[in-house]
Amino acid sequence: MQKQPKVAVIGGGIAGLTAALNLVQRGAQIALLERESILGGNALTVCCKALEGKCQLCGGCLLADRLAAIKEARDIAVFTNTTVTRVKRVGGGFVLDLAVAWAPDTTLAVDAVILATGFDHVDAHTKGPYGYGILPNVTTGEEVEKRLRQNGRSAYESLGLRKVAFIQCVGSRDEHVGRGYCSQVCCRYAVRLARLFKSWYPEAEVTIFKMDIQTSGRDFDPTWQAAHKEGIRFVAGLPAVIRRSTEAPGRAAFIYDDILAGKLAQEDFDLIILSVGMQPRRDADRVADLFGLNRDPYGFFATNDDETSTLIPGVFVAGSCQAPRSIAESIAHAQKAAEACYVYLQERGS
Amino acid sequence: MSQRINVDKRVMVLGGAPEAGLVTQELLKLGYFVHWITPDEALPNVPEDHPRLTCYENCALIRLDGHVGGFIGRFRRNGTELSLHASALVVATGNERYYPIERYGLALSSNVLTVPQVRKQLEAPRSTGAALPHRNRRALLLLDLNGETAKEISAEAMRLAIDLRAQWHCEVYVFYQNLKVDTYNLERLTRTMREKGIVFCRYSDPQITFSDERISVSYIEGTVSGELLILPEAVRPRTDTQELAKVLRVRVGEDGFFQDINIHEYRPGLSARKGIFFAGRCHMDGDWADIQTDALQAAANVDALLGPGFLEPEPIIAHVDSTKCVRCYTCVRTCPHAAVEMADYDEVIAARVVDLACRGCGACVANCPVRAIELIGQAMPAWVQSP
Amino acid sequence: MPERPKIVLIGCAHSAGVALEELKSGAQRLPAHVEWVSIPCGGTLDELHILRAFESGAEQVMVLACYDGACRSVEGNKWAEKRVSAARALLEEAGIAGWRLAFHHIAPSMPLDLLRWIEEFREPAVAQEQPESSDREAKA
Amino acid sequence: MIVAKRKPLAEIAANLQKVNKLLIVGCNTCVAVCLAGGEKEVAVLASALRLALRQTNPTIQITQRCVERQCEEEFNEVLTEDVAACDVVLSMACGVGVQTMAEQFPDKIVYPALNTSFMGRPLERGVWSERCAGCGNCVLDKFGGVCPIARCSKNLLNGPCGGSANGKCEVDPENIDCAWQLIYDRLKRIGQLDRLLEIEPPKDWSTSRHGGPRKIVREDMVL
Repeated sequence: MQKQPKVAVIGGGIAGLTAALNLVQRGAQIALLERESILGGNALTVCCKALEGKCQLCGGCLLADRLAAIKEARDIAVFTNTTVTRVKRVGGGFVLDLAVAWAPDTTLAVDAVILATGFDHVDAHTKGPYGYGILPNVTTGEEVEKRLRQNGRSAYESLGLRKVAFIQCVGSRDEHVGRGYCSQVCCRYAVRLARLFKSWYPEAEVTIFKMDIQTSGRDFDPTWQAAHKEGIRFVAGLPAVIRRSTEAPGRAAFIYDDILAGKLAQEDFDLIILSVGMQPRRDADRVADLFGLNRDPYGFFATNDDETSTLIPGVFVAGSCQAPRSIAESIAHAQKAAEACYVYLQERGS
Repeated sequence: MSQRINVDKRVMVLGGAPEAGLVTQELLKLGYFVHWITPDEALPNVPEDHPRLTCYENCALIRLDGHVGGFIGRFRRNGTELSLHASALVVATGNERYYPIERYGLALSSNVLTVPQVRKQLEAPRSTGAALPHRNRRALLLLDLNGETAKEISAEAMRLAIDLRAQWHCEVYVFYQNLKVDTYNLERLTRTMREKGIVFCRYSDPQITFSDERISVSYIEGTVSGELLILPEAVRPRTDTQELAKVLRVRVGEDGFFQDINIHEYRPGLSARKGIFFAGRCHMDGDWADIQTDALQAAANVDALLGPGFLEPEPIIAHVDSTKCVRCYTCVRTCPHAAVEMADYDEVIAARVVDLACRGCGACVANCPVRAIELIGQAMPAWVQSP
Repeated sequence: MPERPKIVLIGCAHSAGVALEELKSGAQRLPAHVEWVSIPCGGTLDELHILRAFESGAEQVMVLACYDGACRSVEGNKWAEKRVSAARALLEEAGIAGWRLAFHHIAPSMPLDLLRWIEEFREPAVAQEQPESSDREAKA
Repeated sequence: MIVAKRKPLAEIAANLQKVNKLLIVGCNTCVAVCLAGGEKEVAVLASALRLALRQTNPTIQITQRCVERQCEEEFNEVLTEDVAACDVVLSMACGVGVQTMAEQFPDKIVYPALNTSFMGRPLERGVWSERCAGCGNCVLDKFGGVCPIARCSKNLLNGPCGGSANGKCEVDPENIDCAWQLIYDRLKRIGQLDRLLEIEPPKDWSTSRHGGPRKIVREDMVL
């Protein structure tokens, strides 16, 4: 029998878990490395957005299955609180030096590596004029998800919401800040959250300020149509500055250019949600250096045309460390990366 | 422990879409035997003389027997029937493109063309002169008319706009409501378009008027007229989807495309029935990169199932007591995974849950009128049995 | 402290079960008066489970299943909902108030909602004093 | 098959207020298949009755049984001891089964738990529709396999009445198809529309209920 190949999967988010599970089902031995103390990554903070008994397909709960499966899987060694400090190429494989809290000087010899280090949410502080961190009514999509995940519907109960605004493309589609790409997930979560708020507070006015709503994906068009029917307002136009309202000091206000109406308008809001996008993880440069990978102009790991293999044979990337991806898309991409990795191991083994 | 069943590394790939070719090639790479079958005339990009590949064109599935690990497909081909065996099945039949005349309300003519029509003229051999009229024209590309334009089609239209601008020196105006940029490089593509001098015009309620040889489109800030109006096509499920779904005993969603078991954004590719997978456009909407990803993950899914060379039942599965069964068919009609069938036991005909196909959801157990089915591996508190 | 009436929770292991695990692993605990019955999918639920729970002394039964479109067996949650309606009809015919049987959709990420539902699960007269807590999805 | 439905719980419970020992007997033939009286329904009914009677008759003891076919005495013989030990038999069979029990155990009180409705077939899981009225003189050959007796609200034999609209019957346009529309469509499909030119004489109902309770004797099977 062929010897069991060993693969290090770096990152225990949805992509890493998916790739690990796929490879282990196909007979590989996996070391799953996670820098945090628990597995799950960014998907852990995704709240359930089900509406009137119907799933809105955000994919948040796809994590649970995988976490449960990892627990039961044989041949997956999970290293939490672990980072890679050095990578050596030995033979056809790699030796990784690990910084593990509970086991110093650990090294790991593997035949291949899958990087699934994920993304960071764009820091809304960097969008200074939006007053995030200064105005109490300005929050981010990431924060809303977290609060809903923690407290469920009661999270915003006490605010007496009458007017809610979502501001799209905060830190996305903006070449000036080095992010000339669409983060792909923000329109989806904003529309889903908007519908959720609207269903909880039907009296409230919910508005989405946008450039272009991204309606692709088989499920999304109906969702978007439903949002229109439910009375969610879409305005083509983004504010430049958000400030405290002069009329109602408890609220925040901004002037926006309503492109379709062809005029400037000003409005007050109780809650302004900045739909922050995705950016490369803060340690992406360090990880790229460790493995000798290139990064693309925006800082995501550069790959060959197949989007999963890299210039370094045996190093593959999965999920949103390669480009912004939703949960379902990260799963698909991680499966693809596992596939590429497996074919590589097969070809090398034979 | 439980009964392992050895399975062949043999897969049927159904459909002649390009993604079916990707799945096939990937499976061949992994050492699988592949039957690649399409009801259509021809298959795209068939690898030549591969010892583990057999191709069947003009071949329609009429019946599917068996279950994961041992499907038997019965096909009709040129008036004769043939049977093929496989352990798993990948459906990659693709979608259908059409010109949505009812949605657009515009008839095609010599100066109202679809994106593929223009593309075809541009790519026609030089000698035909088909592309010549397009030189130095003013072209109006109208996206999102009375509904959303799908991502893949949008991206194709945008690439056409660039070619018209860059190679044929057209003035190109792109009218849109929601520009599709949610694929990693699409935003960059729109940047390129702007750099090349393509004009973007956002509209909300466009007026399209025809006079002489010119077509005018109004948008928020004004009206533009040009010599050529280009419209993207739309996609819909293939007409044989319902029929095929019935034979395969898998589900079709409300929109008429194949339905994944977990409809979270339609990407994982597992059907409700074990051993049947969906790949590509027959179950998803995305651009070509997404479709490639989906095709390869389908191959990864197949290999995760069959790679070990054996299958074993899940820890919790339903089991029918054939002596109690009254053959009411409730379980057969209920099972969401098509794992129950009427079977010939040695002495009686009764329902049988196919161990390997069962996902242990218990719907048959709860619905059985004579309590002939139990969920093996599932413990309930004592009070459920006797109060 | 007086003993609280027994609540039986019957729920899908994929959603309610995961939420419950998360509760247990955190600072929160499942209150002692709650008995948890895990089923592999909402489809497994039988009216009989509910009736027998009441027979065996439960004061309240809460059924938890996935949201529409999130069931791993396509429609197990719908089966569960149907079973709950059927059981509720029988219970009401038998003189047991329908509110004693609740049905909620749940996702794995909703442990605190689950805890809240358990806390709020009491006679409607009491619940009506807190109008904010009337988001119960159980249909009468 | 025979299609039946459980009676309201209150109606069943009303007869059981003073009963100490109750025997519920299901039947594994027609009523099991139409999900009304199989083992599962027996268990559900037993449980629901215990709950319904917990105030007024809390000591009731309920025994649950199911037989293969309650309308055959031989199948019911296994019940002899159980029947002897109980005060009342609650039959979850069709009306035929209930009467078989009553005839077979003449000293015992036997109550029905189901309303026996019709002879029909399942259209889909959980939906049954009437197909045969048991008139004793089958005319399906003349009507393309669609029975005007069982499926026309008025039992009309010579074409539809004025209440047929859009293929539906005026008695309940939501749920009842006009049998004559079905007959016409079917005859057209099989190329027998000319059969409709024949005038049907008034039907002789003596083979049906009008001739009193019926009995069939097959002479060669009776010695």
